[in-house]
Amino acid sequence: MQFLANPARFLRIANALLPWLAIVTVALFASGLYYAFFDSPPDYQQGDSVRIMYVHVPAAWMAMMAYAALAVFAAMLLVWKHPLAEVLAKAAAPLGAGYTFIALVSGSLWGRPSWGTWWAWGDARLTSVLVLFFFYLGHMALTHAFDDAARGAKAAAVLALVGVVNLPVVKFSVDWWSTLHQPASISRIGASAIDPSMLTPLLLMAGAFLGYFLCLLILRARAELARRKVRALQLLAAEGG
Amino acid sequence: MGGFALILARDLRLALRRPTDGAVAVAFFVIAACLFPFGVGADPQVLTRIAPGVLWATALLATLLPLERLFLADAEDGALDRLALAPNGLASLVLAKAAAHWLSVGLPLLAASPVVALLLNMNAAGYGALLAALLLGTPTLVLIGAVAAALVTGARRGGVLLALLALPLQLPVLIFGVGAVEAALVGDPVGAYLQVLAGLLLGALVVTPIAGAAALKLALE
Amino acid sequence: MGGFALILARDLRLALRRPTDGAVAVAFFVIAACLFPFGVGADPQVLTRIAPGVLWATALLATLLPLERLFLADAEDGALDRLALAPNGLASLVLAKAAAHWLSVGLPLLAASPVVALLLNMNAAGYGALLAALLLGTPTLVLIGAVAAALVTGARRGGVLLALLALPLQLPVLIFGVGAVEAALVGDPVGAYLQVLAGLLLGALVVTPIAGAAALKLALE
Amino acid sequence: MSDFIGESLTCLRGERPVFSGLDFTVASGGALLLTGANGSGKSSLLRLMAGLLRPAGGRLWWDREDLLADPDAHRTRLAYLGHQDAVKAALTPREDLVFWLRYRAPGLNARDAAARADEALAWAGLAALAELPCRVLSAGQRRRLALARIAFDATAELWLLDEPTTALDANAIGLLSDRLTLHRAGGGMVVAATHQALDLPDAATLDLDVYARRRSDAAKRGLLLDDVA
Amino acid sequence: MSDFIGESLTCLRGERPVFSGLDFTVASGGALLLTGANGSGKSSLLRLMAGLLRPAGGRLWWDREDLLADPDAHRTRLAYLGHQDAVKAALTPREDLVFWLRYRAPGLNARDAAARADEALAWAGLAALAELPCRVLSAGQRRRLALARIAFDATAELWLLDEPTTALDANAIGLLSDRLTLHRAGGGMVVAATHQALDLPDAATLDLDVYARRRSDAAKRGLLLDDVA
Ligand code: HEM
Ligand SMILES: Nc1ncnc2c1ncn2[C@@H]1O[C@H](COP(=O)(O)OP(=O)(O)OP(=O)(O)O)[C@@H](O)[C@H]1O
Ligand SMILES: Nc1ncnc2c1ncn2[C@@H]1O[C@H](COP(=O)(O)OP(=O)(O)OP(=O)(O)O)[C@@H](O)[C@H]1O
Ligand SMILES: [Mg+2]
Ligand SMILES: [Mg+2]
Repeated sequence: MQFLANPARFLRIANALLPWLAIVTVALFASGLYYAFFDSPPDYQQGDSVRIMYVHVPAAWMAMMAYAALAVFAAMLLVWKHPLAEVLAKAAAPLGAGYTFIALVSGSLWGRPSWGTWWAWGDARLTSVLVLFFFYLGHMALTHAFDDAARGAKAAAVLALVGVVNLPVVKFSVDWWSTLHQPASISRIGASAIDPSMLTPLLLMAGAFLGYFLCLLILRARAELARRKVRALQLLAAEGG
Repeated sequence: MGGFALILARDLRLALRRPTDGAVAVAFFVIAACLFPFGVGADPQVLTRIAPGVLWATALLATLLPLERLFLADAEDGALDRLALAPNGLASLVLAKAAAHWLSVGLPLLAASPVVALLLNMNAAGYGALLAALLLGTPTLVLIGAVAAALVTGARRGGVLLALLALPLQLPVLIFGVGAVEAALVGDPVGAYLQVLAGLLLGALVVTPIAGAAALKLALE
Repeated sequence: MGGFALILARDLRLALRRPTDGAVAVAFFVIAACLFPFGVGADPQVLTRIAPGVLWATALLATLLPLERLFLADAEDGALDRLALAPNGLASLVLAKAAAHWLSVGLPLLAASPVVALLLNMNAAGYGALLAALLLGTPTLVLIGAVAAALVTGARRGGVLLALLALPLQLPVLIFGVGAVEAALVGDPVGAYLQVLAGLLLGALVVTPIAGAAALKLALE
Repeated sequence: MSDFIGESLTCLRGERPVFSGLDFTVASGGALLLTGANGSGKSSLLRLMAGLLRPAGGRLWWDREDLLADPDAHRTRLAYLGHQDAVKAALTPREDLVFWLRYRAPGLNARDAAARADEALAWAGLAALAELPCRVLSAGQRRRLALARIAFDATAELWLLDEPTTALDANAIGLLSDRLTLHRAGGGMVVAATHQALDLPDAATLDLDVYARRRSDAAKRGLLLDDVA
Repeated sequence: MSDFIGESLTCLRGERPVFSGLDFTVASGGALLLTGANGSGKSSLLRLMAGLLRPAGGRLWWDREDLLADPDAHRTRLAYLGHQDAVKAALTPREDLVFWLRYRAPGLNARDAAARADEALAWAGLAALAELPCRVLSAGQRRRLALARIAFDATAELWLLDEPTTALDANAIGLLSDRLTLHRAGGGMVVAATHQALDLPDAATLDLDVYARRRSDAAKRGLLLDDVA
């Protein structure tokens, strides 16, 4: 970790990584989408609407994973004062928010056919994900709420850490409370209870979503670093020095 | 007398003397409830049905709204600097202010709630559970709100932010609070709900002072 | 450009930048609405039934709450003295501040109301009436609130007073506002209601600036 | 040649007598320096002069005309600087100046106001900070801003300054006194309360401590007033 | 015999460099006077010394010990007076003093605190106003109150005063400098930022304008920091 402290080094590594990541991501997307739409069976109960799963589930997983990453960055910033954490957190939050939004929308689109309702207030899984979404929004808002960018980043980091309590709720709400939402069948500890023909595309899509996340993370971090350099130079000019 | 008690006493005094947001909160709570019969139309069934929800929602808002100025007032007139520059840690400052806020807003709210319940002709069976739930719930709401308030002190759009940051964390309290009351109304045992609320309160008591202190340190920079 | 427009522009700027009570109000409006489903429970019938009432009650509170600081902020930092020491009369000051408040709170509220109506799954038939009623009603609410705010600026315990002074005067707006929406929902004509609301607004436009100016003069002493 | 006269003024603050039987005269081009211990009533007197406080006794004349007869006219002709700077943390110095300049002189159009504001910012040495929120201003920079509003207020004939030099550095004080001289040369009047030496050439001085001893009988009068009101 | 040392300090405010490479030393019984134009960084430096700001570069030592190592100890040993008086309009001067005295010295019991507060009120000449809400205090009276808190703070070894003389009359300034001498005689340290002459016998002077020209390289450093953070 620490050896990435210097942004210059980070940038060098990131730039080297980016093209390969991009290629892999595209490949995963292509194959994943192919399987999802053409080479996987419709569900015996749900028919073709099951295909929403290939978007919904990976998105949901990424929503949680991105938040975990955000929390790690926050800790790096507050505890170890890791210089890059600020940039990475700022870059990651909107991506996580995006995935959460997709999970929510795809979920409620899926809910209509399978539960007969778009949204169920009071369903623990749904609510907790909505809360997760709020945390992302709060993080983004707080980051930009101060004239002093550093202050905003730190404040947002505190929030991110506080919000960690919500992650287990999202994950285990289905086990803790009786929800409309089905419990983990794939990401279950031990054997996964889902047909391989559905598992393959699902995992491919998951990989694609992950790759996409990493690519954008790098791109956004790079842009942020550039922005900072520019602002610093402007200030330098303003000081007339 | 430690810093905690001192700040508590001071803030309570101020709350009693200043154009107090706390008092608004209570007024707001009662008024909000009075408004619903007008709005909803006095149909008793409906009122009874929605009473617990309305009670908790308005209570939550009533505690949340005045919180924006919890630290802002002291930050603006320079008192926050001095409060931070004392042997007593920031954590105790957060706790003290939260406590003062709860005593000046939460308690009156509690006292007012039976009246409000009456206005919303809530079934008498729910009163006990309502009071117990509010007693356990409102402190948690305030503690969570205090952290949010510390985070947004000095922020450009503190108000909305506060709501945005606090509510996600406060939702569970609301849900279990309402759950308790409704359970009581249909005659189910409320113990489980109250236990959860108590658990939330304990958790908040442990976590929020730390988080709040961290947030305040930033506000001082 | 006269003093009116200048203050209007200035206050709007501030509303957009400052930790703005106005923004809270809107967040509050939306969130309050989000809360009710949690509280009341998701039963769509009930929600639909109470939607207009909840909407108006929350809207009223959302406009009323931030009003306490309408003049207080300027009084505290000495700006009110300077604002009063200008050729422009105090009446235009009151109007301008009320207008700014409505634009920064009332309008967003209006914009948010369809969303809120949706969350409360209000029947689509009511939307038109709701918007029209809010459009005519909220300015009146703000104008009345502004006078109350001016009155409490000098006085100590502002908050409660404000609510107590303003609400009785504001109730008619609430009643006719809800009336309009419910009439629309059951398919009755809403014209009469809207006319009353318009009448109330005109009356307020005439009376409140004068009353507000008188109140402010006292606050300056 | 206008003049501003106060006659046997009595001031009560919250029923507490501050001074009574106080007289003063300022002619155009003239200056009056208010001195006195803390709490002697300098700020109160300035607020009386500004019409922000109502005298409990005595009269205020402008060109032999009772001020209370036409308060609006008086408002237009005076600029008041209080202890507080009335600087909004969220606005930038330029926005602040443009607003106050135009608010004081309704005729002024946006462009002229902007130009004048730039002039004022340069004068106050805030040009570099013109676009930052006032939150970041240092104490002296805030005071400079508050002064700039008045220094470039074309319409004000009477300047009422309550401790204008607070938080100002030597340089700024110099700028201020130049501005004061200019204003007086143009026939303007200046009334300033200050504890620091502020060089106002041939300014009359009014020491409010003198009136302290008159307070007691003012108290009686206050009582009387109290009975009546 | 303790001493307070700052070593090549850099201060950024909102990413804007204020000063850099600043050194200072204060020994017990000593005094340091901060001078400089508005915006030169006096208040910022005082906040650094108080630990309210974190230096962007350099170190602060107390008795050869890094301050950041044990911030609590530092908090206890210093008293800070900012530009603002932090006077709550609703509290009375006595309440204000009792609170702050006890808040600073947790050991102090209510009776002693009250006695000490009366002493302080007498010193500040506020005895007559002790029971009125601070809302009614004049600017100078507020400042006196804010100073009294520090002047009678037994625990503070290091006084950090940001323009203590603001709004004070000659009399009050006299009282203050007596108090300062007393404090220093007792081995206390004083760091004061001021534009007015404040008589601190044989006090070292630190002129912050000197560091203005060093800003540019601070800016570069700022850029560097930016790069890393
Ligand atoms: C807005 C509504 C919904 C939300 C917010 C939501 C949220 C989530 C989340 C967060 C996960 C990840 C859980 C984990 O990894 O353990 C998930 C997984 C899943 N969701 Fe949903 N969901 C919604 C609706 C639905 C619907 C309607 C269905 C289908 C009936 C569905 C089926 C699934 C499945 C099969 C998984 C994978 C579970 C596993 O094996 O891990 N979801 N959903
Ligand atoms: N939060 C901030 N963001 C950006 N710049 C800031 C901030 N706070 C202060 N500054 C700038 O830092 C500089 C130093 O401010 P400081 O208050 O220390 O000056 P000062 O020497 O105390 O001035 P004065 O004599 O007026 O009190 C000022 O130019 C100010 O504009
Ligand atoms: N609202 C009030 N009610 C009661 N007394 C008041 C009120 N306002 C001011 N006073 C008292 O009136 C007296 C004069 O106040 P004023 O502010 O005019 O004094 P000043 O000469 O400006 O003092 P300073 O030099 O400190 O600014 C003070 O003793 C103050 O306590
Ligand atoms: Mg004064
Ligand atoms: Mg300063």
